[in-house]
Amino acid sequence: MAKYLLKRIFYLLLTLFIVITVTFFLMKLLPGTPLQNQQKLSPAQQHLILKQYGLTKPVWQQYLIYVGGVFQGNFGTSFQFSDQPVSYLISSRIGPSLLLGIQAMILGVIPGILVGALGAIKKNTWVDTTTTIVSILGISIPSFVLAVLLQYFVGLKLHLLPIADWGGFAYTVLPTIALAASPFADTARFTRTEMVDVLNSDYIELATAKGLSKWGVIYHHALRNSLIPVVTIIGPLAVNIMTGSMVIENIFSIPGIGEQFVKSILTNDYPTIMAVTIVYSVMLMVVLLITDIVYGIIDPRIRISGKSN
Amino acid sequence: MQSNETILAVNHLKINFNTYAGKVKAIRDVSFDLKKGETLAIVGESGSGKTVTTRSIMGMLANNAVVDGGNIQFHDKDVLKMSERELENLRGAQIAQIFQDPMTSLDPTMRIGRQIAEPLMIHKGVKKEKAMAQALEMMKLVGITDAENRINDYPHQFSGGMRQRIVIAIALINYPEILIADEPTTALDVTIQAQILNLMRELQDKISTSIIFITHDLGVVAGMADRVAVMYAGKIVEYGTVDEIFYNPKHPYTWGLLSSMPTLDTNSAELASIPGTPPDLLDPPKGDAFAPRNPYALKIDTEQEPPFFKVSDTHYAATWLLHPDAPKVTPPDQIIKRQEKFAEMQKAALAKAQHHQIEEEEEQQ
Amino acid sequence: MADEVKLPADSFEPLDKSKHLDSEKIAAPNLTFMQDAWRRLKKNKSAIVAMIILIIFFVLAFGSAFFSPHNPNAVNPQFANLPPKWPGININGINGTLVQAGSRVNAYQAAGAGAGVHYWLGTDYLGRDMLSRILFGTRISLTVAIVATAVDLLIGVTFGLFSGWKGGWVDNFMQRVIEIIMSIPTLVVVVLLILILKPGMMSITLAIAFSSWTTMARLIRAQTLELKEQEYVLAAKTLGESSIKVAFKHLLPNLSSIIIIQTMFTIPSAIFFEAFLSFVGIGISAPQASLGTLLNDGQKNFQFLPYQMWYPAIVLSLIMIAFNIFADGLRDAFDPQTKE
Amino acid sequence: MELDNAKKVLEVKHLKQYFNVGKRDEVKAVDDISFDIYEGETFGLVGESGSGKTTTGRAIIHLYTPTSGSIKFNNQEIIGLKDHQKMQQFRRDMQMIFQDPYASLNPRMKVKDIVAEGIDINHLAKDDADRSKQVADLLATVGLNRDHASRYPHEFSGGQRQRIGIARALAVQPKFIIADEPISALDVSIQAQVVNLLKQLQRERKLTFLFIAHDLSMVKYISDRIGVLHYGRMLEVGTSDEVYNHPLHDYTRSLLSAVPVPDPEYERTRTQIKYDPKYEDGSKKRELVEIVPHHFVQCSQDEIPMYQERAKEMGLSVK
Amino acid sequence: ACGSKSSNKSLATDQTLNWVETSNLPTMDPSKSTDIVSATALNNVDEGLLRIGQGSKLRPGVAKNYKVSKDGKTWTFNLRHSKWSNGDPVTAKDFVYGWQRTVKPKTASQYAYLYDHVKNFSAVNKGKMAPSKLGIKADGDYKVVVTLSRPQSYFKYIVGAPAFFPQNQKVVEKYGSKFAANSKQAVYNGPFTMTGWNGTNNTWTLAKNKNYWDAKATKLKAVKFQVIKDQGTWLSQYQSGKVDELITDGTQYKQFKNSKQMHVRNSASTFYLEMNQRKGFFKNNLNARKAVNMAINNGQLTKDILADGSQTPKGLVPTNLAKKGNKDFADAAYVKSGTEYNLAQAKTYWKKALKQSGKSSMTLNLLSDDTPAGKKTAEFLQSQLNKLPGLKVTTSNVPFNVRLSRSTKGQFDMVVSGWIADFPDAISFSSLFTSNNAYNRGQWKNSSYDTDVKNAEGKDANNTNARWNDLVNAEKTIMQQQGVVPLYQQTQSQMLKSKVHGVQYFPTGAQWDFSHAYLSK
Ligand SMILES: Nc1ncnc2c1ncn2[C@@H]1O[C@H](COP(=O)(O)OP(=O)(O)OP(=O)(O)O)[C@@H](O)[C@H]1O
Ligand SMILES: Nc1ncnc2c1ncn2[C@@H]1O[C@H](COP(=O)(O)OP(=O)(O)OP(=O)(O)O)[C@@H](O)[C@H]1O
Ligand SMILES: [Mg+2]
Ligand SMILES: [Mg+2]
Repeated sequence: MAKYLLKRIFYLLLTLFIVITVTFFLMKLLPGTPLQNQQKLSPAQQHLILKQYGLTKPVWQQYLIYVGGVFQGNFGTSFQFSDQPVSYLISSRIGPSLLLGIQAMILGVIPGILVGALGAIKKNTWVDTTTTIVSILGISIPSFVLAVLLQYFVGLKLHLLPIADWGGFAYTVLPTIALAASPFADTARFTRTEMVDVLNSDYIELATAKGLSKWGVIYHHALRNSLIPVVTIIGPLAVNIMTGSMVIENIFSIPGIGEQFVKSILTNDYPTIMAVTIVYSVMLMVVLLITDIVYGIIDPRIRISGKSN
Repeated sequence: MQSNETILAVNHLKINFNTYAGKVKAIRDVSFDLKKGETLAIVGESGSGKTVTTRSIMGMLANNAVVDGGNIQFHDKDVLKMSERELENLRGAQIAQIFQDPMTSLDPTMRIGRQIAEPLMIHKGVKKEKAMAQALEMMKLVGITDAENRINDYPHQFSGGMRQRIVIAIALINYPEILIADEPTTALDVTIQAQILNLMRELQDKISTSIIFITHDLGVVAGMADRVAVMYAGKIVEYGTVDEIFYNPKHPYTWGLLSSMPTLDTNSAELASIPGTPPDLLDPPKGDAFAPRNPYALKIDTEQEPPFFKVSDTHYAATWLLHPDAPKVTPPDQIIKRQEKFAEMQKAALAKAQHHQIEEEEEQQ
Repeated sequence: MADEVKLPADSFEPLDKSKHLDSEKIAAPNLTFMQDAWRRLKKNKSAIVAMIILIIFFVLAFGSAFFSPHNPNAVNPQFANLPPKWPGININGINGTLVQAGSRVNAYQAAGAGAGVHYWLGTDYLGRDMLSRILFGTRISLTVAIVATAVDLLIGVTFGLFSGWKGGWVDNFMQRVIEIIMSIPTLVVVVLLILILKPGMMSITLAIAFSSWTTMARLIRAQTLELKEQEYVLAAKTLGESSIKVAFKHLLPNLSSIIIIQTMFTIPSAIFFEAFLSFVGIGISAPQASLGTLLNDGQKNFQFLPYQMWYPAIVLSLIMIAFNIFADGLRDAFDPQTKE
Repeated sequence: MELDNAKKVLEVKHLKQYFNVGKRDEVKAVDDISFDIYEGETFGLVGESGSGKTTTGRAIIHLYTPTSGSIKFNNQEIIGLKDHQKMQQFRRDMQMIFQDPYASLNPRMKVKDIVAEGIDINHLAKDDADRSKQVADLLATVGLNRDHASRYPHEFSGGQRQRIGIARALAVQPKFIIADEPISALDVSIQAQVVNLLKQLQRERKLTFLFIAHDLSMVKYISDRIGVLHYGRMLEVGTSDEVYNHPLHDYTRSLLSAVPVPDPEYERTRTQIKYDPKYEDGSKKRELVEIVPHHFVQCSQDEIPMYQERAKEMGLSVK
Repeated sequence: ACGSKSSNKSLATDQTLNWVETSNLPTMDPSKSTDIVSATALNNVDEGLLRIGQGSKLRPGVAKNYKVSKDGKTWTFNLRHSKWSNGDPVTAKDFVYGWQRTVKPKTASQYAYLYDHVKNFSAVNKGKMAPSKLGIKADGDYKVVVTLSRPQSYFKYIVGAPAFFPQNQKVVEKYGSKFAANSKQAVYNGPFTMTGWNGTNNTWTLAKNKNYWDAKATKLKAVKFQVIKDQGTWLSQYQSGKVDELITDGTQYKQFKNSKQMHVRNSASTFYLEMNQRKGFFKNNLNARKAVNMAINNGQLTKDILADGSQTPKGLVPTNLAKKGNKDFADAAYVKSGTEYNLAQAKTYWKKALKQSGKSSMTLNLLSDDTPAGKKTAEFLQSQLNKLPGLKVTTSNVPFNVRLSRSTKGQFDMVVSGWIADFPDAISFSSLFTSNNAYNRGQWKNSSYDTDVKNAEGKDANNTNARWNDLVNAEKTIMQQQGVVPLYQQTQSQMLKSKVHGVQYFPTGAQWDFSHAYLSK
């Protein structure tokens, strides 16, 4: 196990290094500068300022300086917030994104599993059809449309919840729902598909023959065995959602990282892009690692050390 | 061991399956009974309806199954009329089942101790610790060595033979009245198969359940069964005691089965095989379903289904060959040999019985 | 037992061997694989409805080049933002009126449109016909989806197949490549590609495809690993079949259902991703429209011009739902083990 | 059968097939086995599950690259054979019938295309009509009718499928067929059909068989000689009658005692002989030694007398 | 201060104004501020020598008054006694320190160029001269003397910009690179102080500064800012009363244009079309440029397409930017043809233009922002220009940065650009299009235009009338020559809750001043 972890961490660092390198050089293809009022600056003035940022050096030098900085925990200064180190930008804005992401995953995945299981159990009945349609709706409506509808009806018309802004729990409800739609739908569909298979398997038959009730069979045997594919999709999905949705953060005025990330891409704020990319990669790879460990927990047949290849 | 108390009676069971292509008539009037403590073997080739029959006894028919008639009396209740609740109480408590493939019939994600204990916890409301203790006992009983250490293992950590033992332990933990073993050894190789069969015999002695044993392997039947029912295309075509079926078979299908198995001393150039394949139950032929593959087929076989003809009190066969008007046919050599042996056995038994009588008489004197 | 019945005298004559029924006859109808799948699909009513809806959308979207009621790009500024108006019907919502500053006004009158002017689904901010634009947008969205899917299939399937088939260090290396691609946020990849390839429909499509094929590759690889141990693949090998042929004759057909399902996941996500790119502002460029850009425009004015969001949203959702249900149906249809 | 005069078709020498070499989960699936197969004979390979039967078969037909050893087919070394022409010829001469009739037919191909695969690869058909004819003939050979050609495997029963698999193997007119448990998955009544078919083919086409099975009664019936495999090692080789009637190795005896026989009388008295595999530990170097003429047992030098003793007890003439 | 006494009665008890920004606050460092969000905040929490108020009128700030020397090169500001929010006095040294800090190269201030008339600016900014050589001196604690290298009549406006604010050396040096990185690490001398800004969050509050010299005039307790990026969300927040103002977009404007809450405010910005005259079609082709201009119906663009209150431009220089007496610069320099729509005429010009270039048809690319307005404009222009025979227009909507970098490099045929004046003087626009100016992306060149602008900045700098005429002439030239095609003048159509009073708007720079705002019941 320890050896396996070490190996995985080595791969993780290697991948990370490649990701950093690739992204960095690709980044340099993007037009744009840290200049906010580029429009008002003559090229000479621009050059002067870029020099202050070290952006006039050859790209490979910038790369070395950057990588060196990363190793010291220095991700540079954001072009969007001229006084803020990128590390601060991320640490101060990732909180809301993480919170929403986690809430949305919980709100999406747990009901998703239940609804998916329900569909599988009642296969080819109206219950199945209904749950399928509900879950398909979840992936059929773009999140920004859902967000707008929620905002308008729940927030503005019914005054039930705040329309936007960031404060207590109440402020997280609508964005969480809007975000949860897609994990909900995906989980429900994957659970249903897998559960249908599992329900046809011999050990479910044996469980029934033991005298377990229908729900007993589902709860004790079918559920756990249906979860592998769900776990597989949850990982990357969670990372995507937790690193912030630009759409949701924009619409609900949430001080998250997603929106800054998109903006940083559009403005070639490469310190921010790089930092978010690194955070994303690390999260993704850690999540993949966790996924593999969870596989082992859910399904004892999968030996962790055996999966490394 | 055996008694005459009938604990299960299947009467005129008819089961159809609705499929795209039409109705599959899987069980076409099957009747048999099971006595306390006996082993009834049901043999027949793939698709003959063995599994469907046992599933109906467990009340576990597929969604598209339609019971077209008949009943299944367990004690004095009809299993087919039981509510889901009653069936749940029946399964795993009074009637238990062992499945064909030990590799796939254990939940891969649950520790085996828990799997064994589960029926106890469901039916007897036994607390977890106690149930686990009993599970451990059961594991020892089915011959799992080092059971204490292995109770928390997962199925994949066991070999096929071990897993089948665990499946048996699960089935037996509530000491069911009836144990249904649906091809319990087909997936195992001969050495393991022999062990498992021995185990089942031993266990039956200990807890005296009745066993319905399903297989297509007559060698296995010979070692296990008290009585045998031979199924073909959704019907029972012959039933009797194990000796009657093996040494005095009357149905050409039984002949075919017996002679297509080489024994260790079969040396003929060609095995007597049953040509062709079983009929499609979507559209069972008129008359005797076996007729197309039957070298002894009579004209009437294509017109009318044969009724059961009585051979002895315990032995019946559904073939027109037993009709008094039917021509006498010569069965395959092997069968003739078997029948000769049967005659001998009968004679010996008779002699023995007489001997007994004499002794008794002597004693009385 | 039952021998009381009188039987005809000749009943017990041995059966003429030549009259023996063919015991190897197969009673089920002779169906090809596709027929079989089609039959199963036909039984799945919702899948059929979904398929019909999809066909209708395809025909409308791609046929709209010939019969759309207006030129989707014809700008008509004085008729900007007119609500839907259906001739002869006076129901709020489709009678050309809308609520403005708290009172219902006849927008057509206000814009000076004659009695003969009808926009079935209203107009947008440049006075373009929404119906035509939705049709046009559907066409673009579907095209994006299809092209993206095609590329996805080509790269993803080939990559996964190769990786799984080769195994060993090749596989290991290829998996690492996928991991790296997965580790770079999609948006970064997409923006870079769009910039390298110049903005436009083609580059968006390719960008989407480029970032979406990893899932396909992983699925195909896993399945290939399983399939290549199948005995029929071994049988082909013992016959001396080349790897390429094995891939095409044995692996691909048996991967087809996975490919179909994954494709049906790719299509909606491609359409969505395009919509997201439009939201971010790097989607299809004007005057072309996709459902995504239409939604994005409509979403902004939802309160006052709700129809501008509702109609594209309904069309998009319908297409998505149809794709999903159809995919479910197809998967079941292609699986011979589907229990009926 | 005068074995000595017969021509050796296949010579397997010190074949080793290990999996995951060097890893913690290394498996010595086949561990140094040697045997020969003569033209026209059927060599039966028996042994319990996991003993390496399939692996042996697959190594011989070059589905695996063996860890070491030599496999000569018609005096041609197969391991490391690079010559494409010769390889192609080898692929035609040697064919395989697989264990699982459900897994060995591609579910998405029509029967005719399955059967014709070898014909297509080796361009054995002049044109489409010829191809159809060949397929029809092959189907007839295995007892299926030509209508079946346009159907899909899932429409067939297990026995029929296995016959399709046989037809596929026959299509390239092989001389040597490896049958890997071709009947294990079949019903008893169907098993006989397939076995009869194989025997008939052997007679008609002068085929040589490597017949793998765990059902000893069938193996005995079909084979001329038998090899007993255990834990990847060959424990005993001899003519089938010898091995069955005069088993010398304890393992063979145990195996034989486990075979169920359709005879209640016999079954009631049968006792199973237990076998202790500890006997096979790697402490001594063991090789196949000819104890009785043509009857080999794996043993170390110091065990030879013990086996000779056994043979004598059974009234065999020790070599 | 207008009638605050009389309206006291109706003052609401909670004097908290809820304001909205559409993007984040990137910095509170006056030297680094470049954007309108930070400018707005800084203008309310800090104060320079002078303040710009309603309608671009100057008000005294820290300077009670100022004097300009005859040659227009020496400006003397007399400071009042005022305090920083931490109690320190605001002195002339703070100005000297702040200015030097802004100009010195290490700061990398992006607005330092505003100092270009200040003596030694270039050398100091390039690091060739010590910051102390910059043309600003403290004469005692309360007098600032500024020396310019050339006269600059509008310098008075410039000193109101954040880049010219005083900076408290003690505080700046205490926090070093973290100075003004959040609301706590800064000190304020304006009507408000800032709280609740952690450097990256979406909300912050301006709270009344008790130490401000005119604190008694500040009625508001707080101005709460909230960042809302989605227009629809903003509307909902406004409707639900969570925020007190809403800058409407086209559709919203249409809904609300008759509302009492609607305030249409001109901003000093013009959007115009530049045509690439480096080489190719538009070079020396007046007919082509005129054709393009006349094919575009500006009225329709502002009224039907943007429909957000934007106005048809009179020329390059927006209305309400500069005035002489009652005469608006834009009216004075109006050239009818420069913004006229006449499709028939356009087609005639176009045919001539094609003939001149010897082509029969033409595909031109139009570069524009990817903002909603940018897209609408581009699509509209495309549809209009496509009416010219033989012209096919394609569009590229790109992010702001990309648009700038492409237009600077000349990678375009036509580009929609916009400019907002930094200070209320026509020169802010006129200087853009001199021959070698970097902002002249189309590189339209005209020597009489160059001369006029040069005179306004040099020879006539101190002569108000002559300077005015120079600039009017320049404007007329560029319009007659169609150096650019003006498209629209941007406005801020603002919905403001009727309880809000006294918010001051000015069309350049920081735009909002809350120091005299209050809420009624
Ligand atoms: N759910 C079902 N739907 C349709 N047909 C079914 C279903 N279950 C069983 N059958 C059919 O019923 C017949 C009897 O099947 P059953 O499984 O009882 O055979 P079996 O004797 O157990 O065979 P095997 O030895 O293969 O297990 C077969 O023809 C089978 O195809
Ligand atoms: N590709 C492989 N990788 C690793 N181990 C393998 C592989 N193939 C076979 N083995 C192992 O080699 C051993 C011999 O396997 P093999 O399949 O040859 O046995 P077998 O005698 O054919 O058994 P069965 O009767 O179950 O078919 C087994 O322990 C098996 O797990
Ligand atoms: Mg069965
Ligand atoms: Mg095998």
